[in-house]
Amino acid sequence: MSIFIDEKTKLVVQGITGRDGSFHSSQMIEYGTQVVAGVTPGKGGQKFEDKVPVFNTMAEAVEATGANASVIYVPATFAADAIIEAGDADVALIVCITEGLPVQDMTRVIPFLAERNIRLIGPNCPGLISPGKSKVGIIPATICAEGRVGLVSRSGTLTYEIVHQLTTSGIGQSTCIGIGGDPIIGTNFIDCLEAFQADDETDAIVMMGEIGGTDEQKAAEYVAANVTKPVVGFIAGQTAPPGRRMGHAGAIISGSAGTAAEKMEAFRKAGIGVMERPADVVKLIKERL
Amino acid sequence: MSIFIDEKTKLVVQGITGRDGSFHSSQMIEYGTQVVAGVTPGKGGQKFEDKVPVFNTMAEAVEATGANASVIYVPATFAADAIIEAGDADVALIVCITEGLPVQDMTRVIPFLAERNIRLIGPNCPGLISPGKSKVGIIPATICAEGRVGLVSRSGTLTYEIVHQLTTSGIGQSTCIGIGGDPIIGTNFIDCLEAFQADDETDAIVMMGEIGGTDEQKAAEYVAANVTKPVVGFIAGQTAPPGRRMGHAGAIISGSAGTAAEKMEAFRKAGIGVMERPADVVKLIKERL
Amino acid sequence: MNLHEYQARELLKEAGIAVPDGDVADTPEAVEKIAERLGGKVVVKAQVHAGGRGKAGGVKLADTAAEAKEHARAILGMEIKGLTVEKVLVAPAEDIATESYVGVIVDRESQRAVVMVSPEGGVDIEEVAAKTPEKIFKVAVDPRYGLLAHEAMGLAFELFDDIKLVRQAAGIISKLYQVFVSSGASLIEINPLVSTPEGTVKALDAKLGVDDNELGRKPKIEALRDLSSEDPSEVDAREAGLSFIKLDGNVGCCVNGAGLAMATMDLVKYYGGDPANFLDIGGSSNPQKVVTALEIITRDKNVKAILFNIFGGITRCDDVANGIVTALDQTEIKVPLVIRLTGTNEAEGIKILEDRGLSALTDMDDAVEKAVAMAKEAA
Amino acid sequence: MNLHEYQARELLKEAGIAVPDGDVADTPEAVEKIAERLGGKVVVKAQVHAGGRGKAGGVKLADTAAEAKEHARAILGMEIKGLTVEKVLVAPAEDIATESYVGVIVDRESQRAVVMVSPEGGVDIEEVAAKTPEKIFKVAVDPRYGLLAHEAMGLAFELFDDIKLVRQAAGIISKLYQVFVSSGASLIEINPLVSTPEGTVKALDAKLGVDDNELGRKPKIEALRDLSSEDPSEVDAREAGLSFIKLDGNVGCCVNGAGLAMATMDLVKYYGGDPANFLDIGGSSNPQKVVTALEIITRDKNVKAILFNIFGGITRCDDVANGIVTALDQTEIKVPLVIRLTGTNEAEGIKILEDRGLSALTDMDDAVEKAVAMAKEAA
Repeated sequence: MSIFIDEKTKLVVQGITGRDGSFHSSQMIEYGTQVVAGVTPGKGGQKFEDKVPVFNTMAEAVEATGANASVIYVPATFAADAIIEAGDADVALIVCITEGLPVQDMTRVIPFLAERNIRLIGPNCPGLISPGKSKVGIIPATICAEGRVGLVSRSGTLTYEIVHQLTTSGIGQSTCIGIGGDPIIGTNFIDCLEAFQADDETDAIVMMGEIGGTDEQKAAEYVAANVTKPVVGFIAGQTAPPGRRMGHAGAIISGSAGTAAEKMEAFRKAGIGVMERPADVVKLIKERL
Repeated sequence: MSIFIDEKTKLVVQGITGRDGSFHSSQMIEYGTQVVAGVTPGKGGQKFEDKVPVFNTMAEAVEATGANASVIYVPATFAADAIIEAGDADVALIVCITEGLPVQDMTRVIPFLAERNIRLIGPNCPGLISPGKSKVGIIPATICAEGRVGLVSRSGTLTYEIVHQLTTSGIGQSTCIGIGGDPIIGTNFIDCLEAFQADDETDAIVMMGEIGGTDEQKAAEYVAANVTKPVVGFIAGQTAPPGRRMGHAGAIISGSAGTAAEKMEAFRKAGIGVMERPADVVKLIKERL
Repeated sequence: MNLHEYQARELLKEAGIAVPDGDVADTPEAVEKIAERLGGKVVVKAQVHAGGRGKAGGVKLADTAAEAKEHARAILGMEIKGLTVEKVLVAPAEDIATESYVGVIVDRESQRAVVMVSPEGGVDIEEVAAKTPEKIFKVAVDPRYGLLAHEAMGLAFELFDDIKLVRQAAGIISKLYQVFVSSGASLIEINPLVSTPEGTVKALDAKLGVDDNELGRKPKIEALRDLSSEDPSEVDAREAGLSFIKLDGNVGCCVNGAGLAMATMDLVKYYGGDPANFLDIGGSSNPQKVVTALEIITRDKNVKAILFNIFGGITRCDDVANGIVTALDQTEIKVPLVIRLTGTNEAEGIKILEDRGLSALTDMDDAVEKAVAMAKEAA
Repeated sequence: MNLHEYQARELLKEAGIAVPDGDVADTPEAVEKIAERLGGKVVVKAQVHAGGRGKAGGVKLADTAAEAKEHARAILGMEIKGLTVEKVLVAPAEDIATESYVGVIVDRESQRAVVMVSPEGGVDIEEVAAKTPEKIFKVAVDPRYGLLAHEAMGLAFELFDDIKLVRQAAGIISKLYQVFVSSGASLIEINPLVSTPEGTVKALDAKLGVDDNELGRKPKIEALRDLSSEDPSEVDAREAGLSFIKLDGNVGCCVNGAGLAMATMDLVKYYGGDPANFLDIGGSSNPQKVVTALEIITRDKNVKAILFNIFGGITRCDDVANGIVTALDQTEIKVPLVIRLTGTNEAEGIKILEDRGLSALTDMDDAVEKAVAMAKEAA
């Protein structure tokens, strides 16, 4: 097992002919992900890399291929529309890589998907990978290894850093998932913790949080109440000044709320192993396995 | 039993201090309907007829009284808002008497109520009465009698006519309901047929249709497939010219569709006893009981 | 309420939909001026609320401004389906590559606004729907989200293959839905939606019907009403809050409630008579409405008897009785009145009538039979 | 992006919300003229993106136009929280009966826009929320329906009893939500919302923060940006598509990804150093971004060493390497560079650097330790 994606995932790439979409589609195909279709309006009928059919609309792509997931690489202005189009085409999982989505667009996307019971990961996220099974998004496959640690992170490249540290220390992963750095996202820490707890191929969980909001605090409460597997966690932004948005739209300390110190304290209270720096992940995980 | 309302119905009157609202509230109270509250913004704290508390909002009214139904007498411009306010206050039944609601307002109201699983009767309807139990709306109580015939109608005064004919011939009613003459309404013929079929205090059903749309045709199919109780029906507008709206926004023959002849034919095919004129109702019902 | 083409295209233009240049005029001279400005090659189109303008000779192409003026002279003042042409629209004659149809209606079945497109444009869409339904593509709009971007694109792909045309059409479809909502329409159509050889998509003709119930809150739309295009009695009735439709018979009918009014007309026919009109005085009537109703009915010289059929609910019998009495005080009614009055405040109503020396029946069949007989007698 | 009060009130006015008369000015003479027009009794308010203007002396009442001019002379050019006052708003001094608060924010928890009102207006709302949370009333708006009429009324009833004031307030709340949506706001506030002794409800002060991600599709809002009120390096960074925040340390950081950038700063601290900035070159970077990033970092004279920490994903290591090489070609960088490069196209990136005689590390801790050491050495 793994969470959210596996070898049965049949993926449509929305924006397959763009610069990022085409680059990462190649990488996903190379990794073995079942990329069954692409969508770019006006390029219906073409083939990507001579094998993946391109459609004008998601509805056509899903009808023709039986796809059950989509990944989105379209520009921010069109990304919310792309999510909604995928939702209407009734895929079970939508992964939105695009960053810069207006947050009000997200307030409209969330209930649309909730009504259809569709999982959204992101936006503004690196996607996810279940090593050896499937990769959806942009996490570099070369840094991953099959194994039994689950990883969930609000960040992109910081995720890679941790995966890299784990892999080079011989610790493989069941699924690595970046949930995104925006204030409103489709899948949160608790959703992932719940899935990892239920996944019998996951033995331990790494949580990479950051300043802003209260998701980590709520996740810590969830861990204390519901997660029996060992969890270790990190909070980025210990040196961030309050009131400034640290790149991610969601990474902002408002007044005295959402600081790294507060979140690390919540982790400690919940029995989560707290990393002082990314490299601590290896030691903390090894202690707990 | 009866359908939709009975002695346990606890009613809020929206627009209780208006001309129509106050007149018909008095009539409902006199009939024995449990009118537990009224709503008129700005008149919160007053009492209607020295006993029914008036509130500023539906939320307050329902919270204070445990009401489970509302009836709406507010002007057309505010009626959709009133329906939505009642829906948000979570009553199980909303009866909208007001006529003249923009049809686009109704397209917005319908999904709002559907999400909350709330029954709307109307708009532009006379409401309903379960003789001897409860009356919600404006059907004159004096013309009704307790009994075992269920009546459903798209019209207001034509309903009274039929009820009057039945009562003066000694045929009482389980529930009489006017579903309204607009193109988009909350409760349709089939909803009522289903409820009457399930109601063990109803032995026969009278359906009063009119020109426009295909609801009567669909109801006829429903009767043929699902209703074992005798049904008699009438279609108003046999002499109506095509393309002209006969008062009711919904009563319009479009091209050759929605004519009285077509609907009467559908009734006959479904085994529904067809009245040539309102007065036939007595004979047709007596034959079938 | 229906808008004229020139009014509808103005609303589309305001919403950012490409419509050809052009202007409306009510004299041949003004038409000539517009045609000159547009370069001479124009189409002159009658502005009336009737379909089949082309077949009736109400739409003409001109090669020069002088020819446009001649056409205008012929079209202005002509009758199309009983309506006099008071205005014409003058627009440049366009080069057309394709003609499609785009429309939005309120659909009773789905209880939603439905956007429809067809690559078969420029013809009667009901005919297309009847003969080749597979050439009509529909989306029922979830009003909670509005017409979604991908829905508009999906429909546009049914009209065009070239992505440049698709995007233009999708934009027009989205904007058309916006106009549908903002104008309180029950029907809005672009037929034909054309593409030009240069690759531009435009709305060549537009039709817009507004839900009468919206007019109270849309004063700008209400202001577009053209009273000259409607029956004066129906205009007066509407202004008084009555619902009135003139028919050809001789039994004037004044009823409360549309269903009962239709049933009353049907019963007049049943008893061998012929209704002169449909008239619903509505719920919550005040006496003045009844006065106006009587005034409108008696305008029709065919009317030989007047039948009141009132079943009081929200309408109160005493209000109606007061209205009848007031009307009789104000004007002499020369045809016989048959009054049927029952329901809410029935006793009060009958008392008012009796005080004035009038009598009332309580049975509908009796009243209708009597009115039919009286009309026959008078005829 | 934050708007100035005078800009925000203009948007409210356009939406039909009652705001007092008044105008903005940047000289004492212009202030005097406005004050004369307004009758002399005015309030002069500094227009800066900072709270606590009143306490800082940036808001003054005047009884005459001459006094207003004097106040303007004092306020224009003053510094409030490090920001220079370039403009003042001059508005009539209002008679005030009550002061309330109305605001709309995007709420992370409910994932919705939340409308908040409080009868405790004119004071810091966060303080009210902390001390007397029962005096704040909220509605989380279902975006599928927008703020519903009864929701606005319900909130307005928390502010007023008199139905005339309630209806005005409900109208303002509804319109405020509309402006929130149409302007792409992440925060909009009226504080205080006042009622006058005559029974009029008005927006006395307005605050509006726009979601930066909306600006691309809201050119009218974007045009309101006041560059003079922002740090020039941050302006340049934003225009280049970089996310940059200046800090006080001496280790310049150039990282891809916000999380990794924060973790890098944290690690600089962990190893005893001090980050000079937060800088995220973003995903999908092109070489030019890296050039600009280096240019901005080196502007800061405190910077003694520059640390690149790149973990390729959507960002490709070769793009970053090319950017570094191009930047070095264009300008001489006088401080040492420590480059950490790993992930997508790592080999290609390292090759590009090596061809230019640069070396790259692959371990983050190694790179940070080295950069901290180099900065200490140079300091």
